[in-house]
Amino acid sequence: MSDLKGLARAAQIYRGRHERAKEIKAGGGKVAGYFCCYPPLELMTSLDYMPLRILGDMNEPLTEADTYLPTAMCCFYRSVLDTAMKGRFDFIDAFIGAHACDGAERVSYIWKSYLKSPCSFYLDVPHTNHAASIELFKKQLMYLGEELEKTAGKKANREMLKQAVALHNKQRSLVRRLYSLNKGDPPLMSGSEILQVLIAIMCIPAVEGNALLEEVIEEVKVRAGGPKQRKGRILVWGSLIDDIALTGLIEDCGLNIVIDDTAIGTRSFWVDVDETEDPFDGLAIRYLDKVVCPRTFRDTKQTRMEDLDNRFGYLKKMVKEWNVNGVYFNIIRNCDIHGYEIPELRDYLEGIGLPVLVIEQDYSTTALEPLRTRFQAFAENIG
Amino acid sequence: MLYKAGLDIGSVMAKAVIMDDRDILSYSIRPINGNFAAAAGAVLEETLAKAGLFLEKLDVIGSTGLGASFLSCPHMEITDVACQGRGINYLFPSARMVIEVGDQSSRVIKLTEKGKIADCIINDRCAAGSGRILQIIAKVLRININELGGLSLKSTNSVRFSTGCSVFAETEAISRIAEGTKMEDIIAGLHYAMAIKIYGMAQKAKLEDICAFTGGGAKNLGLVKMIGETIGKNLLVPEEPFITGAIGAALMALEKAGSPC
Amino acid sequence: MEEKKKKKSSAKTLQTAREAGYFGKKMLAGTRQAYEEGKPVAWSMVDWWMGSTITKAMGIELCYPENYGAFCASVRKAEPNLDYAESDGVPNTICGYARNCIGYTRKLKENNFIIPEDSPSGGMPKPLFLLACGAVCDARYKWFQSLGRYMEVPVWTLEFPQTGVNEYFMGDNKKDNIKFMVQELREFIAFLENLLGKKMDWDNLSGKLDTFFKTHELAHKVDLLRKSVPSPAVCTDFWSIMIPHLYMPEDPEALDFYQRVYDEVKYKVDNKIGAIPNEKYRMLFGELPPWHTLGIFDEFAEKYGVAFAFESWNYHVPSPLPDDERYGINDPLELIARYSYHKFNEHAQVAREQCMEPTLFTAPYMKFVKDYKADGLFCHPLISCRPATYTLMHVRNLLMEKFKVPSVVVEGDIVDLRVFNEEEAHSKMEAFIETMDHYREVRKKEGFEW
Amino acid sequence: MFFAGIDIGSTITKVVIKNEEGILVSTAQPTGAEHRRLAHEVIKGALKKAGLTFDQIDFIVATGYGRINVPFADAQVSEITCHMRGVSWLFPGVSTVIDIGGQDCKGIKVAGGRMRNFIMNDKCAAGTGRFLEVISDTLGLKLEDIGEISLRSDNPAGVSKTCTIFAEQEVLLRLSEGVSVEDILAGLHKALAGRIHSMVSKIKIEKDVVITGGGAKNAGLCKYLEERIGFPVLIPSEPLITGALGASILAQEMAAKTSADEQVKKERKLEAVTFFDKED
Ligand SMILES: Nc1ncnc2c1ncn2[C@@H]1O[C@H](COP(=O)(O)OP(=O)(O)O)[C@@H](O)[C@H]1O
Ligand SMILES: Nc1ncnc2c1ncn2[C@@H]1O[C@H](COP(=O)(O)OP(=O)(O)O)[C@@H](O)[C@H]1O
Ligand code: SF4
Ligand code: SF4
Ligand code: SF4
Repeated sequence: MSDLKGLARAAQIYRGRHERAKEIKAGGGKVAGYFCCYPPLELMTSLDYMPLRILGDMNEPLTEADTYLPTAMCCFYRSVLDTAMKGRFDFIDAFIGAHACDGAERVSYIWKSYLKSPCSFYLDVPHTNHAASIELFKKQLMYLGEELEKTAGKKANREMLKQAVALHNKQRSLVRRLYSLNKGDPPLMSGSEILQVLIAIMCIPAVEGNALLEEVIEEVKVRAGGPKQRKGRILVWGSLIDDIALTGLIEDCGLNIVIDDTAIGTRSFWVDVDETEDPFDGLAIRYLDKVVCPRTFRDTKQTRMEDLDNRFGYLKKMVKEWNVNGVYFNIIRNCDIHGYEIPELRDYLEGIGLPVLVIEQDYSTTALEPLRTRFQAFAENIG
Repeated sequence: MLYKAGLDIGSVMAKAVIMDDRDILSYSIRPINGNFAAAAGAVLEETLAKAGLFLEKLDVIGSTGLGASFLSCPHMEITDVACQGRGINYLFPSARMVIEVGDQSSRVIKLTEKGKIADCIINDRCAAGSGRILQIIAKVLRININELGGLSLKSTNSVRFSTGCSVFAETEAISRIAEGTKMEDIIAGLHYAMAIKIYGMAQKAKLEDICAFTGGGAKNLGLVKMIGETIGKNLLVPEEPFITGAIGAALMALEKAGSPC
Repeated sequence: MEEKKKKKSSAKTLQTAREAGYFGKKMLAGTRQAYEEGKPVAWSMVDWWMGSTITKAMGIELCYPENYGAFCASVRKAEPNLDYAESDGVPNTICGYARNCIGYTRKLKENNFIIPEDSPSGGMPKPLFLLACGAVCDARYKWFQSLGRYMEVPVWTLEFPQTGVNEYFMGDNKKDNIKFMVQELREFIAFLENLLGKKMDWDNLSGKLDTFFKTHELAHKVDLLRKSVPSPAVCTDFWSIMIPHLYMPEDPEALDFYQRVYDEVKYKVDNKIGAIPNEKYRMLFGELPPWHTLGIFDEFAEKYGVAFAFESWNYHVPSPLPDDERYGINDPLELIARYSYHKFNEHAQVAREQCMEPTLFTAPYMKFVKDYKADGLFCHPLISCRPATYTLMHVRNLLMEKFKVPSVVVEGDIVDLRVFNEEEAHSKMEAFIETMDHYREVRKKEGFEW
Repeated sequence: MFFAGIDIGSTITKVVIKNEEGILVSTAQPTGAEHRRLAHEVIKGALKKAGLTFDQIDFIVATGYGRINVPFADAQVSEITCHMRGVSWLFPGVSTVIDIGGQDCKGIKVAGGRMRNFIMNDKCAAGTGRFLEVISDTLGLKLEDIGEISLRSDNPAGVSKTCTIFAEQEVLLRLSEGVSVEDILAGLHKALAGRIHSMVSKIKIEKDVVITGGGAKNAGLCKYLEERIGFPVLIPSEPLITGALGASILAQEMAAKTSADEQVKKERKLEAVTFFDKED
C-alpha cells in the first residue's frame, strides 16, 4: 500500500490501474473483471472477489483487435479486446461480460472464446424494463452468483449480500457528494480529477474506495484554489471517457466539466440499490431499471414530449442543479446506442437554450489534437 | 531457350524484367509521370535493349499493376497480389509471408511453398499506411526520398504520429517541424505509424516465421528496420524490391500460357 | 466510364427466384391499400419470433423497413434518403437500413404523410405503431425509437434473450428464457388489444401459425437440398426466395410458392443440374449482402466457377422444432417462444463442442461449412452494421483453425453504395482462388471429407 | 487605433489590419514549414504595406491552424469563430457559412451574429481544398484555373475514389484512357461539391449562404455547390481573408474590453524566434 492520500493517491491508482488488484491477488485474493455498468458489484464483493472495471487504453496502438473484430466496431471495445489479447487482463480470476450494448455483447463472446479465465460468465441484460424482464434479469443474476460461487469457495447468503449492498450504496452516496462539490462557481474539482478518482475506485476494493473518497472529499471541500473559473460549465453526455487526455483537452480549451452522464461517471453511481427482502430483487431492479442508459428501451409515452421527458428529463435536472451552460456529446465512433439519440437529445437540450457540441471521436489519444479547434470554438461561443 | 518478360506498371513506377528459363537477364525501372502507355512502352524497350533482345524474341509477356492495360503489345494481365507472391517465391523460396508497401496500398500476403496465395490482407480503401506518404514527407522535408531511411535510423526520440490520413500526416509533419522537432524523429515516427498498421495486418493473417518485405517501401532501410522490430522478425529484402511484381508477372504468364506456341 | 458500368442486379438461376419479387410488391401494395381503406397498418422489424404473425392475426397489415431499405438499395435509390437522414444529425456510421428509413420518414412527415411521388416501389404508408425488436441488434429498437422525431406513434419492443453458450446449458435457464418470452408476448398482445380496442382472435392466430410452420418446413427442406453438389441454387436465388418466408410465411400464397421452389430445386438436384454452368468452388457468404451490386455474384460464377452454396445464417429458417419440445404444447404463445428460442440456439451444442462463443451468427457456420462442403467463406463486413459484422473475423479465424477453410474479406455495405469498391472485390476474389486451391490440398492431407 | 488579425492556415497565411473605420490592408501568402518565422515576416509585410510600425498596433489576434505559433499575438481565437465573425461583418444577413480551407471544411450556422452550431470534416482530407491542390498538381495546371476549366465540360466523368490520394491516380488513368481534362475536372469538382454539401447539410443549410475560404476562389466548385444547395450563394470578394478579418474585428472588441491600466502595453516583441534548422 502506498502512503499517498486523497487526490494524489487517486492519481497514482489511475496511472497504475491494475497494481492494487495484482497486490490483492498476490495476497491470495481474487479479482473479477467486468464490462460496463451492468454486472452487480455487490455479488462480486460479497463473494470476496474484488470487482475490477475493464477499460481500454487510448494510448495503445491497435495491433491485435483487427484480427478479431472488424473496423466498423465500437472503438472502445476494440481497444478493450486489443489490450486483453496482449495479456493485460491475464491475471483476473473471473471474467463477467455483459449485454450492455451489441459491442459489449459480442466482445464478451469473443473474449470468452479466446481468453479462458478460471471463471467466466456472460450476463444477458434484457432491453426492456417490463416486469418480466426484471424477473428474467434476476434469474440471470442468480446464475451469475452460482457461477462465481464455484470458484469463490463459498456461498453468498442473504446477510453477506445485504452487507455488500450497504457498502456499495455508501460508495454511491460518497460519489454523489463528490459531484455536489462542483455545484458552486468555480467548481471545486476539475473533470480530470473526478475521472481519476472514479477510475481509481473502480480498481480497488469497495472498502478502500470509500476511504479514498472520504479523503478526497475532505481535501477538496476546503480548497481555496480549485480549477480556474471558466465561462463554460459543461455537462458531458454519451459514451464513456476513461482517459484524462480527453478531459484535459476539454478543460484546456476553456471549459469546466462540472457534471457528466457517462458510463464511467454518474451512470455507474447515481442510484442506490433498494434494501429488499430478497437482495436479488433490489439488485435486478436497480441494475436493469434504475440505471439510466439509452441502451434500455423504455415504453413510449402518449406524446413525443412526454416520451422525451421520460427518457431525458433527468438531464434537465442535472443542468439546473449544476448550473450548466453547455453540453458536450461524447460519441465514441460506431457507438449505435448513443448515435441514434443525437438528433433528439440535441433538440431537446437546445430547446432549453443550451448549446450542444457533438463530436464523434476515435478513442485514441493521437487523434485528439484535431479536436482542439472544435472545443475552443465551442468555448468561445458559450456564455 | 524461352524468353519471358514481366511488366509491372504501378501507379508511380513502371518496372520490367526479362528472364530466360532460369535467370533474370535484365530489368529496368522508370517513373510513370502520368503517361502509362508511354512509360510501359519505354520500360519494355529499355529492358529489351539491356538484355540485347527484340520484342519478337519474347515468348510471353506478363503484365500487372494499375496501368497494365496500357501496354500496347500482346500480353497477359495478371493480378498484382499473385505476382508479388510468385516473385518473392522465386527470390526467397523459404518465405511464407510477404509484406508489400507500394504506392497505393500496403499488403500482407501469405504464401504456400509453391508461392501461391494462402491468404492476403489488403489495405486499400484509404491511403493511410501506404507508401505514398513517404514521398509526401520527403517533399515536405525537402529531401530526397532515398535519404529517409538513413535519417530515421539516427532518431532517438521518435514523435507519435496519428496513423490517420496521409494528407493530414503531411500537415502534422509540418507543425512538428515548426515546433522544432528533429527531422529524423519525424521520419521515425512516421515509420512507426506505418509499422503498427502493417503489424496489425500481419496479425490478421497470422504472422509467419520467414517474412519478406518488398515494394517501393522496402527501399527504405529505416522502414525495413522499424517493421522488422515491430513484428519481431528479420525481414528478407530483395536486392531490388521494385521488380518483384514484374518477376512474378513473367513467371505466371508462362504458367498460364502453358507451353507457348 | 459510363459504358463500363457493371451490371448491378443478378440474373438469378431459379425461375421461382425470378418470380419472388412479386411478394415484396404485394406486401407494400397491401399496406398502402389497407391504409387508404382506413385499416390499421404497422411497420415491423424482421422479428424472428413471430410478433408479426401475431400482429397480422389482429388484422394489421405490415411492411418491413429493413426490406424496404434493401429494395431502395437494389434500385440504387437509397442515397437521397441516407443523405436526408444524415443531414438531420444521425451519424453516417449507423445502420444503412435505418438511415434509409429515417430519411424516408422525414420526407413522409414533411409531405404531411402523403407518400412522396418518387418513393421507390410506391413507398410505405404511415403506420399506426412500430414493432421493434431486441433480437440480434441494438439498431432495431433504437432506430424505431428515434422515428418518434417525425411521427407520434407508439413503439413496441419485443425483447429477445441472448444467451451465452455455457449459460444456455445452466440450470433452468432455457426454461426461464422461454417463460420470459411467453410473458413478453402476452404483454404485447395486451398492448395490441388496447391499441385496436378489440380482442385477439386466437383461432385466426392458430390458422396462421399452421401455414407459417408449413412454409418454414418447406423452406428448410430447400436448404437441405442445397447440400448437393453441384449446387442447385445459389445465394442470389436465396435472397429473392427468402422474402416470402421472412416476411409473410403465414400467407397461403407463400406456402404455394415454396412448394414450387421446392419442386424446382428438387428437380435440379435429381437431375444434377447445377445453378451455375461450371461449378469449381463452393463458397459460403457471411452475412448481409451488398443489395446494390448483387450482379457481382454472377460475375464470380462466370469468371471463376464459384457457386455460393449457402449463406447468411440469420435469414434462414431454423430446422423444425424437435418433437419433444413441441409435444403437448397447447398455448400458441409458448409454441412461438419455443420455436424462436430454438432458431437462435439450435447450434448451441455445436458451439459447446467447438469450445466457442457465440451461438448467434457464428456456430451455424461450423456446421454449414461441412454440410455444404465449402471451400471458402466470403466475409462482407458492413461499414454501417455492427451486429451482423462483429463476428465475421471470428468466424474467419475459427473456420481456418478448425476446418482449414480460408476466407476472403471484402468490406462494403448493405445500402450505402458509396463504400463498396467493385474492382477491389474482383481483385481480391481473383487472388482468393489460389488460396482455395491451396487449402483444398491441406484439407485432403489432414483427412477432411471435402 | 489599429488592430491586426493574423490567420495562419494550413496552406495560406493571411493578415488583415484595420482601424475603427474598416480594413486598411490585407495580405496572403503561402504557409511554409516554419510558421514562427513566417508569422513574424508576414506581419512585417502587412505593416509595411499599411505604412505602420509594429508598436502602433493596439491588439493582435491570431487564428487558424498555426495560431499557437504566433508569439507576439495578444490572444488566440479558433478559426471557426473568426470566419463566422468575418463573414457576418461582410454579410450581416448570413445564416450558413461554408468555409473550404486547405485541410478542413466547415459549416457554421449563424443567427444574429452569433454561432449556433458548426460542423467540421474529420479524419479524411477528401472534402477539402487540399483535394484541389493535389489534383491541379497532378494535371500540371494552375490552381487558379481548374475551376474555370471544369465549367467547360458538359459530360462530367465519373469519379469513384474518394480518397484524395487515390483520386489522383484515378485522374491519371482517365487521362490515359483519353477522357478530356474538362470532363475529369468537372467530375472531380462535382464529387467534391457533393461531399461538402452532404457534410454541411447536417447543420441545415439556410439562406443566406456564404462560401468562403480558399475553396471559394474556385468558380467551378462554387457553381456545383450552388447547384446542390439549390439557391444562389454569396461569395466575398476576397474569400481568403475572412478568417483574418474576423480576427481583426475580435482584436478591436478585445482591445475595447481590456481596461485602461492593462492597456499599458504588455511586453510584446516582434522578433524572429529560433526555428527548426536543417543542419541542426
Ligand atoms: N528510393 C526510395 N526509397 C524509399 N522509398 C521509395 C523509394 N522510391 C520509391 N519509394 C516508395 O515506393 C513507392 C512506390 O512503390 P511501388 O511498389 O512502385 O508502387 P506502385 O507499384 O504502386 O507504383 C513510393 O510511393 C514511395 O513511397
Ligand atoms: N486562386 C485560387 N483559386 C482556387 N483555389 C484556391 C486559390 N487559392 C487558394 N485556393 C484553395 O484554397 C485552399 C486554401 O484555403 P485557405 O482558406 O487559405 O485554407 P487554410 O486556412 O487552411 O490555409 C487551397 O487548398 C486551395 O484549394
Ligand atoms: S460506447 Fe457505445 S458501443 Fe461502446 S460500449 Fe458504450 S454504448 Fe456500447
Ligand atoms: S443487424 Fe445490421 S443491418 Fe440489421 S438492423 Fe441491425 S444494424 Fe441494421
Ligand atoms: S483519410 Fe486521407 S488517405 Fe485516407 S481516404 Fe481520406 S484523403 Fe485518403
